Amino acid sequence: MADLSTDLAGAVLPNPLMTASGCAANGRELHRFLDVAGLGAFVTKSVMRGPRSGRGTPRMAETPSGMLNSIGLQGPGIDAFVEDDLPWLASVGARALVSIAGSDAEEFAEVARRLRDSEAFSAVVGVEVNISCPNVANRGLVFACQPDSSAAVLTLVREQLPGVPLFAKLSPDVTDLVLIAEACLAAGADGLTMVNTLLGMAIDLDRMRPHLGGVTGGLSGPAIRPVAVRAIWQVHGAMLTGRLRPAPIIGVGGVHSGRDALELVAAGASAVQVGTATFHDPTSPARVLRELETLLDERGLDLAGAVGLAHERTA
Amino acid sequence: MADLSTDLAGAVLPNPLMTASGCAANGRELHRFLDVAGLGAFVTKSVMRGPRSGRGTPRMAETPSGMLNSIGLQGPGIDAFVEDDLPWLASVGARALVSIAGSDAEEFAEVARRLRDSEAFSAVVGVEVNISCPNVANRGLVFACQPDSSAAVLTLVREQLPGVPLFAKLSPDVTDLVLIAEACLAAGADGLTMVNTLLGMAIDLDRMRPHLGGVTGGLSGPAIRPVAVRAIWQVHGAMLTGRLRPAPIIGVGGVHSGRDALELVAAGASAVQVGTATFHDPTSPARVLRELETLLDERGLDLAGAVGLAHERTA
Amino acid sequence: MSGEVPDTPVAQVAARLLSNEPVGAYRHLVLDAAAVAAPARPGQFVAVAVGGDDTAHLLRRCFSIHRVDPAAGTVELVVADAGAGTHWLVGLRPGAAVDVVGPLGTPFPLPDEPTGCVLVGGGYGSAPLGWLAEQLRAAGSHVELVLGAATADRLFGVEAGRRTADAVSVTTDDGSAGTKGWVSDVLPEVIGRSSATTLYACGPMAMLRSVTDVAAAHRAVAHVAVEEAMACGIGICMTCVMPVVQDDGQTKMVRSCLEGPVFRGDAVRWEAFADGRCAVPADAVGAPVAAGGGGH
Amino acid sequence: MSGEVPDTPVAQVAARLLSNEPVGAYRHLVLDAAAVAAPARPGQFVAVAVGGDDTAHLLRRCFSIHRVDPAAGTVELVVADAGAGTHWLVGLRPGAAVDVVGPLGTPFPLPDEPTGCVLVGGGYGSAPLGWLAEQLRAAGSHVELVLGAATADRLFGVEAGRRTADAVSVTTDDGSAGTKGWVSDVLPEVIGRSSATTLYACGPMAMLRSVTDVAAAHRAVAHVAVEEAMACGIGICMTCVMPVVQDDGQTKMVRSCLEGPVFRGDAVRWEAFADGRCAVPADAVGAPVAAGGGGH
Ligand SMILES: Cc1cc2nc3c(=O)[nH]c(=O)nc-3n(C[C@H](O)[C@H](O)[C@H](O)COP(=O)(O)OP(=O)(O)OC[C@H]3O[C@@H](n4cnc5c(N)ncnc54)[C@H](O)[C@@H]3O)c2cc1C
Ligand SMILES: Cc1cc2nc3c(=O)[nH]c(=O)nc-3n(C[C@H](O)[C@H](O)[C@H](O)COP(=O)(O)OP(=O)(O)OC[C@H]3O[C@@H](n4cnc5c(N)ncnc54)[C@H](O)[C@@H]3O)c2cc1C
Ligand SMILES: Cc1cc2nc3c(=O)[nH]c(=O)nc-3n(C[C@H](O)[C@H](O)[C@H](O)COP(=O)(O)O)c2cc1C
Ligand SMILES: Cc1cc2nc3c(=O)[nH]c(=O)nc-3n(C[C@H](O)[C@H](O)[C@H](O)COP(=O)(O)O)c2cc1C
Ligand code: FES
Ligand code: FES
Repeated sequence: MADLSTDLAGAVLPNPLMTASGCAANGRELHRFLDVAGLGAFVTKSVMRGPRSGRGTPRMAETPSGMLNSIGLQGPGIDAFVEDDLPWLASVGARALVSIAGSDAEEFAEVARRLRDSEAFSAVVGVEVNISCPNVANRGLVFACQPDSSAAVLTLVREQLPGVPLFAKLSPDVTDLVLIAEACLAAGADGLTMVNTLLGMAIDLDRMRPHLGGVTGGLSGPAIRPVAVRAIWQVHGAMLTGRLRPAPIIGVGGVHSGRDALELVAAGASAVQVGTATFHDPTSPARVLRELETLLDERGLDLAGAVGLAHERTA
Repeated sequence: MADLSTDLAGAVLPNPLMTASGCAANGRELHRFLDVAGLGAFVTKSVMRGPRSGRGTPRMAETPSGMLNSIGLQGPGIDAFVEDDLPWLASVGARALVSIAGSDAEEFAEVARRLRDSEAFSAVVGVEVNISCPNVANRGLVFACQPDSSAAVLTLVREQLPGVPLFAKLSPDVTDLVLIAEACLAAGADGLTMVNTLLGMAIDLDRMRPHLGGVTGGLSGPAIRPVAVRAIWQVHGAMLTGRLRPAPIIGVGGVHSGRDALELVAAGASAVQVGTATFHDPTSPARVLRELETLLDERGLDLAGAVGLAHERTA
Repeated sequence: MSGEVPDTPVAQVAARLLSNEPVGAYRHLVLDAAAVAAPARPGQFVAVAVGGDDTAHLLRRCFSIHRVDPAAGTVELVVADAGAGTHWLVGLRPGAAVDVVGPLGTPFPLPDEPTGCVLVGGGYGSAPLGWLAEQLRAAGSHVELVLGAATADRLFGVEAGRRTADAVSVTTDDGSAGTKGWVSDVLPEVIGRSSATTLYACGPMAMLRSVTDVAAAHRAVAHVAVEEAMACGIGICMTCVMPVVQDDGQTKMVRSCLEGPVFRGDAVRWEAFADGRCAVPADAVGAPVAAGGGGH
Repeated sequence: MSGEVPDTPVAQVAARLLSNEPVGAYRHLVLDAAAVAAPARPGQFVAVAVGGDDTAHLLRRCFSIHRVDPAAGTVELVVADAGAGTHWLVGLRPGAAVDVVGPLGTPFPLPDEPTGCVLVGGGYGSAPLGWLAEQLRAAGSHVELVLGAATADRLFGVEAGRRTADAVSVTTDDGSAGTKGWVSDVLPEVIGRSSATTLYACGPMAMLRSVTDVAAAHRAVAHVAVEEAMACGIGICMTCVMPVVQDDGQTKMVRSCLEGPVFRGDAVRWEAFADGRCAVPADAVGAPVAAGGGGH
């Protein structure tokens, strides 16, 4: 039986499977279909300082083997989160990887501070910093587009959360992902989550206008898996060649089956999140875990031995 | 009946449908399935100075609603192309949009020069400059990653081809597509072709190594259509707001049906290329044209009236 | 995302399709799905995976439960062939396996005491109304049905309704059956003559809004089952939201798959809906201060 | 991309599946596809769209033509359930529509004069050999078959071969039928006793290579039908290439869907193939000077 445990910058998890932020709400909803405490970690919906209504509808469009969303970071705000959602996650024994967001670096830091000061903080195994969200100070460009704005966020969050495993969640929509990864790691991130959605768009052909209320949206699902695999490959590869310091990568993007998860692992991911596939099959994260375990067993590999293995086997 | 004609920087085509470079070889092969002279233009496989073997195999992997390829720009070289392929295209009455590539700006220019000096040049309605290929001088990064290297290519090609409609073919794998578009237009491009493939990757799970001989490959097919629509939307939008000077856009990426083509048109494309879908259905470019015509008729629109229409209808 | 997750049973089952028959412009599907049938109540829905193993269609499609037979373990749906996913579904042959999640969402609330009820259905929206009518009448209420559609073949449940309900009124846009016009044209008279206090409606947004208006004019309460585009159906994606006034008077963007699909009509902020879009009302909790707002 | 496009007929047809029966580990499919059947010759293949209208599988799957009946307009295939696409195909019921493009590629070249021929098939690779055997024998050649597979159920065409050919030899890796071992183990003897000058082979790459070697050792010519991953099957994508020595002695990366799948065994640069990959020989026309090479 494969050893599935994984060490994410000090957060040792019994297995590498996680939900993806925004694809599992904050736990109760999915708990009807699977035991969220059985996952390596439960990743919460990115939370900001105050409550947010999100965008108008339509907020989604189905696309070939994927979907677009423009939710607009709807959520209850950090206070309601730490009062209600986090204690619930703690009560069922889930390990929470809490995703935080902000419109400027200060908001990120403030959210981090209130999280740290919360009662149920012991359920938190790490924090995922969603820098793939718009920076109001910079024409609404997402932080993760630029090394300096990414670093600014990570620096302030790091100050608030000494000793807490910190993962920067990157956008694939950049010319040089390694540059952004480098900036995040230098500014205090312990690891990286890759990838967030790709920026995409669909047209409503009946009305000949943008389909989504938010005009553009985030593309996710199996359609983008090859991009996720490549992103993880590039960044893990940069660690192997010394261009980046070694750090754990949490892979996400288009995982629907254990085979998909193993692709991300072989490219360099130490843990894997399942997002959009959960909409198709609510038991996906648990099912993918079982399938991954079988695949590792068949190959006689432990999880740790499979991480980045494809790099060793490249001519 | 909708007027389907389109004016691409002086190249007036009877209809907007084209093959995509590298997805239709150089004409003869596809001519068994459809009349290549019936298309708005036939886009040839990117040709370089000398003959090229391309990469080893496997060169392709199927992915959800898409595929990865790592052909490596296999081709006969410009001399064989102008001696053999171009005269054939001329002989059947096809309008050729010739795609050229190079490992440095000088090679692009040299290919352009030999093309211009060739006998069958009269069949050429325009030249597509594939700057989404690796620049040997810059660690193999593709030219289209950076404004300056993109501009360098366009400047030299422009010198060789005065008066010839010139389209720069952009990669979507950049942080700011408008910047690259701007550099190309400033350097002499008459228009833009968007998008080339996204960089992706697949792992061979039997051998736990990269599946493709070329390790990474280009992702194409319906999976990427939302990215193509968004790219066209952004760049056409920048033209409408004055950030870019107005210029025709040739849309490409994931078009499989007339509805897909109309999405690209409504986002701002004056012509549409069909690439990977041709592998699925060899008659695709001709079928998409028929379907697009029906859709325009149903909406009482001429092609020109539909170009960018979704921008007018955005709240 | 706080506190509102129901603790009622929900199941994911590989249901067997028992039958698939045409009914007017629709198909009537019967599924063997006991775990879904047992707890289901009228107004709830199921989310069905479409397209088979290798499909490019990732998202489930949602359908009101037409009725269930808990003893037989069957769940029935009425499906319009609207697009790719429903086209696949209505093309299945008996014996096929269908991945179904349900029952989902809130049911129509039943009155505490017998009363006059009018049930209004537009198109396939009338699918759950026969079942609801039976439950209401069994509890002693007076039940009238008002069924409308664009054309006669898009009416659903008229014949069965005549057997179940105390009366049935029919409207079609083109006059091909019943009164020419909309359900809202005949509704005032039906409410008046039956002294109804409670309306139940299921159908297009515009219809639900006008049912709500008519109800208000007659001091009746309207319970409406909405149909928003849903990516998950189970409350985890936040795509299906609409602005609904809460008990504390605040408007929130609530998930129609979890807190709906049945809402009190007078709690829905109808003015936010226009031309296929729904805007966030400026006074909604957490509404964007400036335009934009961003992030997924 | 120069000059080699055949001017033989090729068609894209919505073929009807007439039957789908198991045969050992495989399925035997009969398609109604007259336009494909008429011009087809042994060694050619068809490219089949899989997965139906809403599939996530974009690329066609290629299959050797087992045989055709031009009079009946039928095309027959032998399909192994290997992955998602073939799984869909072998699950189709008679009556289903199948989008087929063909006939594609080069046929096995027939000898100008009657001669001794040995036809070697590995697994489903023997699918086209019965048809080829018939044509060869009709033209007066002596024909022996050597059929090999991993296990007995993966042999194909043994019974039919005994009726068609002058002799049939069988090998299996596990000895569950015929001689335990590989086709190359028995091939020298068969060539020797039949004084064969011409070999035809279809099967895995390793087998084709060893058949080529044995042929050379016996001063015979081997024509081998290869199986490279193909994205289009019709010569437009350049994914299916392999290094083949041309008449002028130069090695080119040629499309196996257009200039193959049948090549002279001694023209294939076998040493370039290893462990599921094929490298570009350094002396191939246009081979990369440095590593990398880049571009799609
Ligand atoms: C709670 C609820 C109950 C429903 N009850 C029924 C019913 O009883 N009978 C019935 O025939 N239909 C019902 N619908 C509508 C049904 O879900 C859509 O017709 C169906 O999703 C269309 O899918 P498609 O693949 O055929 O169309 P496509 O247009 O290809 O669908 C593309 C995407 O848009 C979504 N979508 C398209 N139309 C609708 C719609 N009208 N409502 C919500 N999402 C849509 C799809 O779910 C899918 O994600 C209901 C919808 C909801 C939300
Ligand atoms: C010229 C030719 C003739 C063939 N003849 C036959 C035949 O007569 N009977 C038969 O059963 N099979 C035959 N094959 C192999 C058949 O094409 C593959 O088994 C099939 O493509 C696998 O598809 P899949 O979706 O089931 O597998 P998947 O593994 O899901 O396929 C994924 C992708 O890889 C490609 N691929 C996978 N395996 C192969 C393979 N062995 N060869 C080429 N491409 C592959 C697929 O086409 C697809 O693009 C032939 C292949 C070629 C090229
Ligand atoms: C509806 C939806 C909402 C999302 N919300 C968030 C979010 O709040 N924060 C975040 O970091 N990522 C968010 N994402 C991105 C996912 O976490 C994930 O990175 C992405 O969808 C790719 O993975 P997938 O293909 O498995 O879905 C969201 C994705 C979807 C589809
Ligand atoms: C096999 C293959 C080869 C390609 N070769 C080229 C090429 O030589 N030059 C080029 O500019 N684009 C090339 N492309 C990119 C296509 O022209 C097109 O931009 C891309 O595939 C997106 O369109 P699609 O989704 O319709 O295929 C190639 C694509 C594929 C799939
Ligand atoms: S449909 Fe996903 S939350 Fe309602
Ligand atoms: S398979 Fe496309 S060129 Fe051969």
